[in-house]
Amino acid sequence: MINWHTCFFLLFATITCAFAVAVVVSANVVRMAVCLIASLAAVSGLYFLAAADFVAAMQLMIYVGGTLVLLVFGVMLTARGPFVSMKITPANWLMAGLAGGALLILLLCAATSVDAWKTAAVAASAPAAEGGHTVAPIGMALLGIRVDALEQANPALRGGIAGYLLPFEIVSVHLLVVLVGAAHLARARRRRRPAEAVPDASRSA
Amino acid sequence: MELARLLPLLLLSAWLLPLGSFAAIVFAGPRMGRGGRKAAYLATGAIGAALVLSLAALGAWLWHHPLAADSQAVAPLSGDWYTLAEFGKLRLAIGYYIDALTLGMFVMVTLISTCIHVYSIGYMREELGEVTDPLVRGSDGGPLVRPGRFPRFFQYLSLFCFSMLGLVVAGNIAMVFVFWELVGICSYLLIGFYIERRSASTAANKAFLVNRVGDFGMIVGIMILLGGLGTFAFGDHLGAEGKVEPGIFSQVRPASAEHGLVVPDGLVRMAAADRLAAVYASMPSADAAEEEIARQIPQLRRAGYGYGLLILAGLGIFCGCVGKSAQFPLHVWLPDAMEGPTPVSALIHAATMVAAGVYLVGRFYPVFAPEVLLVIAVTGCITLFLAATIAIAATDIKRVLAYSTVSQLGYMMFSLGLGGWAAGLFHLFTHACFKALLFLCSGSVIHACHTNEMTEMGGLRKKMPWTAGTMLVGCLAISGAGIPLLIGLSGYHSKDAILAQAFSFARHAPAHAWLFYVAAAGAALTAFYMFRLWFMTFSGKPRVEQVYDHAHESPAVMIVPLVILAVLAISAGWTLPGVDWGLPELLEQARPLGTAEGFPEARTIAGLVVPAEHHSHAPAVHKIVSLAAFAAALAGFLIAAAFYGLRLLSAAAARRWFAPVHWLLVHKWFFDELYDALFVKPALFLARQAAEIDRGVIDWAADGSARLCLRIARIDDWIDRWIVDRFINGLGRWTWRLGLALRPLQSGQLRQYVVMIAVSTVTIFVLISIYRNYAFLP
Amino acid sequence: MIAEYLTTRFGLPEWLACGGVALVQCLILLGIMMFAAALFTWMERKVAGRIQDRLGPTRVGGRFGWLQSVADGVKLLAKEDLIPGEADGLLFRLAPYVSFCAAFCVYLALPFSNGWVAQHLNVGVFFIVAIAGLEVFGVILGGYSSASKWSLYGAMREAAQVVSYEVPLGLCVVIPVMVAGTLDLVAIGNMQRGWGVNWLVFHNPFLFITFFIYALCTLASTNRAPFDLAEAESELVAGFLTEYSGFRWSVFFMAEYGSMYAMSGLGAILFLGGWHGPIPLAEMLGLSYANHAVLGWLGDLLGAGNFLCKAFLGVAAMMWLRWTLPRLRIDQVMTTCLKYCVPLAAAMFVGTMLWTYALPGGLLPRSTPLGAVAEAPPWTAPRAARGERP
Amino acid sequence: MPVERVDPELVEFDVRTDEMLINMGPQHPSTHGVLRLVLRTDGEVVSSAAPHIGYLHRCAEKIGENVSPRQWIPYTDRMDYLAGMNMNLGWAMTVEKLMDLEVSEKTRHLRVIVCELNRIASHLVAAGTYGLDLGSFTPFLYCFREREKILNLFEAVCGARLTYSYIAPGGLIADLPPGWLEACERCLGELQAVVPELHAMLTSNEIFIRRTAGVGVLSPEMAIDYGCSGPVLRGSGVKWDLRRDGQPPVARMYEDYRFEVIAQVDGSYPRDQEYPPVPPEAVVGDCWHRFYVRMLEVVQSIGLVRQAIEHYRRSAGPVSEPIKITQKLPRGEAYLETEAPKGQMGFLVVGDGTAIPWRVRARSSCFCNLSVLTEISRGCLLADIPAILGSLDIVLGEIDR
Amino acid sequence: MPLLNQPVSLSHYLLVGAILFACGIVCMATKRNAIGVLMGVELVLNGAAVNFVAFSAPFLRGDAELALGLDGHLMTLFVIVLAAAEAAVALAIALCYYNTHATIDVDQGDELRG
Repeated sequence: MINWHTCFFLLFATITCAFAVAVVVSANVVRMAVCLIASLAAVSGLYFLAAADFVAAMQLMIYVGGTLVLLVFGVMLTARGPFVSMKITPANWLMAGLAGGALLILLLCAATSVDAWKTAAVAASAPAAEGGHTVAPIGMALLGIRVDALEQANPALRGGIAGYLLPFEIVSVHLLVVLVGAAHLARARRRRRPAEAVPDASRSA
Repeated sequence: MELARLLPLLLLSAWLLPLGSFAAIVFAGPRMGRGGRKAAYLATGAIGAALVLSLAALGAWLWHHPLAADSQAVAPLSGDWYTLAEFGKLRLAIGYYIDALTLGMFVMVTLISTCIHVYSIGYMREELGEVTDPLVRGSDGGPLVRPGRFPRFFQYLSLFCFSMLGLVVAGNIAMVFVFWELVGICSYLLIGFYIERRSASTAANKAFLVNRVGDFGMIVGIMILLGGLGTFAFGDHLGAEGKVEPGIFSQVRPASAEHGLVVPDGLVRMAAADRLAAVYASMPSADAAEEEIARQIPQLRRAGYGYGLLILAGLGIFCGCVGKSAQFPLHVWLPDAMEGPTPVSALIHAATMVAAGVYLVGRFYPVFAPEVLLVIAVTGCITLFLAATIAIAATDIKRVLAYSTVSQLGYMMFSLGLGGWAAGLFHLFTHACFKALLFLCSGSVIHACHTNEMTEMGGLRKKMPWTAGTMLVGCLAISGAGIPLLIGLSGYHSKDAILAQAFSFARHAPAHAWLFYVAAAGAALTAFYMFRLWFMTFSGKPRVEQVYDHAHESPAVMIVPLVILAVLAISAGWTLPGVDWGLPELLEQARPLGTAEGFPEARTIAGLVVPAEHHSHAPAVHKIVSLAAFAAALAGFLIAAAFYGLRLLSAAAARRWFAPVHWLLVHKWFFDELYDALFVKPALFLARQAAEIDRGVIDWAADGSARLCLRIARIDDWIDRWIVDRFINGLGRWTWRLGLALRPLQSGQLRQYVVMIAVSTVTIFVLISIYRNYAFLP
Repeated sequence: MIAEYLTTRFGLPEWLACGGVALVQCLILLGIMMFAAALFTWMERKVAGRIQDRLGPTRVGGRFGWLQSVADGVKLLAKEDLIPGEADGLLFRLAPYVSFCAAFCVYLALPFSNGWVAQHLNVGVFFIVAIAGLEVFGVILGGYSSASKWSLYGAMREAAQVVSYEVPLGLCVVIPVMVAGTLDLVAIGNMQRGWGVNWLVFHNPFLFITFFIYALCTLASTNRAPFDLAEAESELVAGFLTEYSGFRWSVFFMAEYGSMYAMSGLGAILFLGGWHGPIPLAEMLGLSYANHAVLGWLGDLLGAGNFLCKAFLGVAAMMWLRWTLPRLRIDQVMTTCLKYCVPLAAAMFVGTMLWTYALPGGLLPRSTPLGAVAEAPPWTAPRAARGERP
Repeated sequence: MPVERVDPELVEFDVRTDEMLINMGPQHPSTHGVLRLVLRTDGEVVSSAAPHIGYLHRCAEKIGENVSPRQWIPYTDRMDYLAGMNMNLGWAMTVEKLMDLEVSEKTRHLRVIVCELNRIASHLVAAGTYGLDLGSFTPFLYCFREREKILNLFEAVCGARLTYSYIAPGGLIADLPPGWLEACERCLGELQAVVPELHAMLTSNEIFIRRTAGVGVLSPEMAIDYGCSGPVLRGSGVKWDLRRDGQPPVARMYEDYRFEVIAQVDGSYPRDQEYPPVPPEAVVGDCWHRFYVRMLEVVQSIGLVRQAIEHYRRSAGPVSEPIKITQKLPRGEAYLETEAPKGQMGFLVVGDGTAIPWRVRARSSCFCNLSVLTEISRGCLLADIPAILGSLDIVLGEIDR
Repeated sequence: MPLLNQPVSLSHYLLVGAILFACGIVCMATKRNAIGVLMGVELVLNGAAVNFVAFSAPFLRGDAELALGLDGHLMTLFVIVLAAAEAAVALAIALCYYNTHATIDVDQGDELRG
């Protein structure tokens, strides 16, 4: 049975997987970046389909709009002729392919191992079309209140339903530290005067 | 507003304005315009505003207490602005004690300071930019080049004015002492303004140290008064319970004794402490003992207990004044203080530093016993003569003026000591005017000639007419020129009053008649050396062409203060006919209670009577003294004119005739050498001995303990090396071997690690699934 | 709704009906965007001309040269499409479309009137900001793949500038969202109904300032003067556009104008009342669904007109600035962002937070001329009355 | 990103990237013609900029040695083609100096009128294109609108709008047409009204100030060392203007005119006219000051033209006739520098007794002004290069000759 | 493959996640360019994030009561945010590496080998 949810899922899943594979096989780092952007943008489409609208928007905004721009920035800063595409030996390919293939098989087996996972509970299009109303609950959850779990049936779980205030704060501090750290790593350095400069062997080569 | 509230407010504002300008310049000085130019305007504006406020205060005072020919003493206003602390009954406060003298001093200080500020704007102009000081060698051997200190100069001036005004307005002796020291600090800073010059820094140190000698005596005096009277305050003020607590003055001269000099109870108790302790021991209760003591005190007082302490307190206070006012034997710092910029000299000599000593003697006048007064008079007399003689031989224009100041200060002390309270302070005021004038004129000359030596000047009258004219006025004023018995320049009036008091004193105490003759001779000497100065500088032919060609009249900003001061130097001593407004009348309003009628006869010196001042106004005294003084001044002038003006006599010849005297005078009576031998050399010797002890004894002990520590450490070292280290090293070696074995695993290849992670993950999962019966597999 | 109608009435399969409706909607939006780009091209030339004391285009299409954009388009299409020999051909070709798609996707979530939105998203604000940020990829790719140093410079500048300005832009967007309590653009727009004082820009002084920061960041993120560093013609020849010509160039151009219009529209919704005019004309005239469906539709049409006018004025202001100001330098651009915009926006954020805590009603009393509008918490409110969805 | 401009070797980088060599020009919008700059850049920071010239070389001097002085006049037009009158004047006066010719009073004042008008026109182009260099298009058109009016006046005088050939050795090729002076005064009035507008759009525009103040600081010592002249020199605070300080023929030309040399000395400009305040960020010798000096000179030249019109009206007699084409030059040599809008324009002529000069040489002010570019642009940002280059106001026709 | 015929369910999403994850691992293992390795990491993270989102959707699975609900969303959010942080630091490291080694090839950065 093909409904629009299936349609779009197939579309996005195909884009995601195809471009992910393209990232792997592409030798040119700039093209890799482009493929990665396409792949991750399609992932955000998958999120929309899974009724995770806020996460999807965040994926677009932070991941695609922020992180990947940063990546591309890095690519361009370092994209000098010889580094744009660097070949590796077939043996390396083989090794990586074997390891990755084994992992893939393992994951595929795991993904299809539970029967309940293979049957959608309701016609998936309805809730997905409605779109999740997840913004406010997520916001409340980050403030420490789980509005979605107030009517938790299992009383044992109800008491344990905590919000995400602490992780949220930890992540905030983490982000701050990361920003400082990144700025420090890529900080301005005083360039030596040419007369005192130590000849750099790798550069001259 | 009533006077009692208005005056403190006005004076407080006038007093704090220079402090505000000081603070502003401290924080923002160099940023005020280019080179700090605007700092000068700020400081001048502040002191000018203070002058206006002071004049307003004086006006308000005169409105309430108009002057008259027979002005009576007016009760002073005293009180506190702010109480800093209270220790039991002892109060530390920022207080005020305002009478006509305070107001007069305020106007005088602010007026002179304003003139000097304005003058300094011109005089210190070089400090705006970079200054090349030819008198100092830099490290490279060339003349020192340093940034200008224009704002700093005005910053110091402001602080100086603030300190002096604080001293004048101070309502208690603790505050006096604080500002007394502040004045000393300021003079130290300003004398050492050209700090790179060795002579300047030495002079600043000298001024500071010599003043400390005097201050030591002053502290003794203050402590005696504090211990005996239990208060710092001058005047009466309301205590905690609304009770009037008597101040120092009313304790020494209680109203109950018609303001006669009475040894206060406290001093009597201090002096008779042994006997009172015995009383305490004998009486059953403390109250009864107190009663008994109160009964005994009049007897003790009559027996002379405490009088010695009173004398000692007076001498102590005077000792401080000797230092500050450069009296013999502490006069040595003042001539050296000429190292500061000339406006500073003017300020020190005219309005602030040295005036402080005379002012304090005047302020503490009620406390002095006749014996103290005699000491003051004799000190003043010696000083005036000594300084005048040295001035004759000096050739540095500023030093001549400096010695003349010392001499004139001697006159003031002399007068105060002889009971001429009003005369002495009158001379303080007039002297401020003409001495400021003289110094500023000399500054103008130095500014033009770039030298201090009168032997290089001469004939400057044509080049610098304004300076020459105003300086002539100053010379006439200081010499006491005038038409006898009629009118004269300011110095004429004040010096006449002093000599008249001396004459009167001599009539009452013939044993001390020599004081009068010395003072009269001093008057002649004054005229002589002042006109010697004027003639050498302004008349005759130029001695050094180069200097003469270079000389020029000073800018208007320097001339205007000169003219203002010249007018004051002429007219400060006048009493306006008809309304009888003049300085003597103003001072009469401030005369301390009980001193108008003279002092009781001294207890220790038979026949010593300090006459009341009004005796000296008697025509019999006045006429004789006027004529004598005029004659003395005229004689001095004529001799000077003969030597230096008309060149009838040869100065060089005179120098040869009186070679030993000249030698003595040129070396300033060998005071510096004497002090060097007496104090400086022994001090250095002691210091050297102390250094030897330090090196030989203390250092040896320290070295010994260190050596001991070293021994212990060696043993420790052995244990460390042979027991602890071997264990640790063994551990390390085994770790090292293990690391070597694992080393190849870490290839440094990032991609290899990734593959390893993937493979191991898969392996772990596969193992788990085998263990769990293939739970993960479909 | 239409899709449902098609399914039930004509028995079309659901996916076909939905797909067909979506296609039509996309075409409509594309038409709007193309028309806007054409209009603004012409308008820019006229505005520039007037500001510079000349006439601008006058000939093509009779008066006012109103067909100038068409003539330009034809010329661009007729131009030879050059690809530099050293260029990365694939990326070079791809880049303009990336830009264009990003600019176009913004319109998917942009409501033109109450419920007139292609895809009603309850994270509409974030979606738009996120998608608008993707436009930079096109620029970067174009600049990189041109194999020209000037283009590379342009791309680097664009990347640095846009990534930096995302931060204050996001902050500025979050502030009205915080006041509104929802990310749903339709809900935000409907909050501001009534008289003009209900517009969020007048809600409190901080929001008023925020609006101007938003305008500034919009200029920077759409790469308009004085922030047009990426194509600074006096420094970088034409920046990332140096090697582009003909049709591909015009696609970039349309993307720029499209995103200008979209960002102005977003500003209009977030700050300037969206489709609600300063005077509640529709309510006064009784144009609401409560009266009749057609009347309600007319009211929405009026709202759409309002919205388009506001967005249009925003674009006009951008043009005005462009022809007035010199260009900033790259360090000054970054300074403006990091030293001024970000702290200021953060301060406005805190200020608005405190304000809404203290005075939830806003600065001016909210006017409701024709009956109070029930204000329920946004996440409990029913979906907007009618949203066209695929 | 604060960039230290003091020591180019100590420039700080946020992210260290590789050095890049960029050719700016000869086909670049802001190199003012066919200049080629080779930039060595490190990210946005330019570590060195080397001008390469010669793309417009036309052997003008060699041609001058093959034609007579009157025939060479059109070639001078094409040196600084934005200020043809001033080029004509320089050559004409040099030849007059060689031949020891005196021109009539009326000629002198008429020469002042056209030269100062051309100075205004040249400065207007400089100001307009400077706006363009900084990304502001509108002032450019405003300036050109005003310049057109001056070109109209020139067209009425000599029939040409760019290459005038109006001033010739010995005099002028024609007197003024009737009604010209009134048109000129009208034009000056309109011009004066426009200057505040330009100040508002550029001089006191905040962005403009930030782009130019403190950028490309040229110290007075360096300016003198490199032989800079004109507004570039005066922008560095050196009070030097050949109209006042030049050789006798030049200074005599302006001897009864009132004007002050426009340069900032002791922190202020001469107070003879209204002008916007100097922003606190500006440093003497930076781009802003160079631009500002030009703007002030525009107003000053308006005043000079007005004075010249008065003088012209008062002086009687005909204007001097130029020398004949075949006029023989005396033996000897003459060198004269005049104050052209861009700086000191010098001509050397050596006569050998024939009508053809034996040697002709031109000293270009723009050449010297351009030579400081390398020094003052070291360590600046890429966007500063057009700002600095534009503030030097070069014309390649004069540099390459 | 039976899954292709069924309506979209949790397993479908998990398959996508698995492919992303495996691609990421292979990418990390095969790219010599440091930025390429970084891209692999991003792929791996996204594979995990897809799984989180899928597990949290109740309507995709038969046992809806076991769905993660908001927790999955929040985990994904944290993944996204931390990935941004990671990218910033990794990029800084890469630039640092580039500045010190004058290359971006991770194979040459083996100073820490045993």
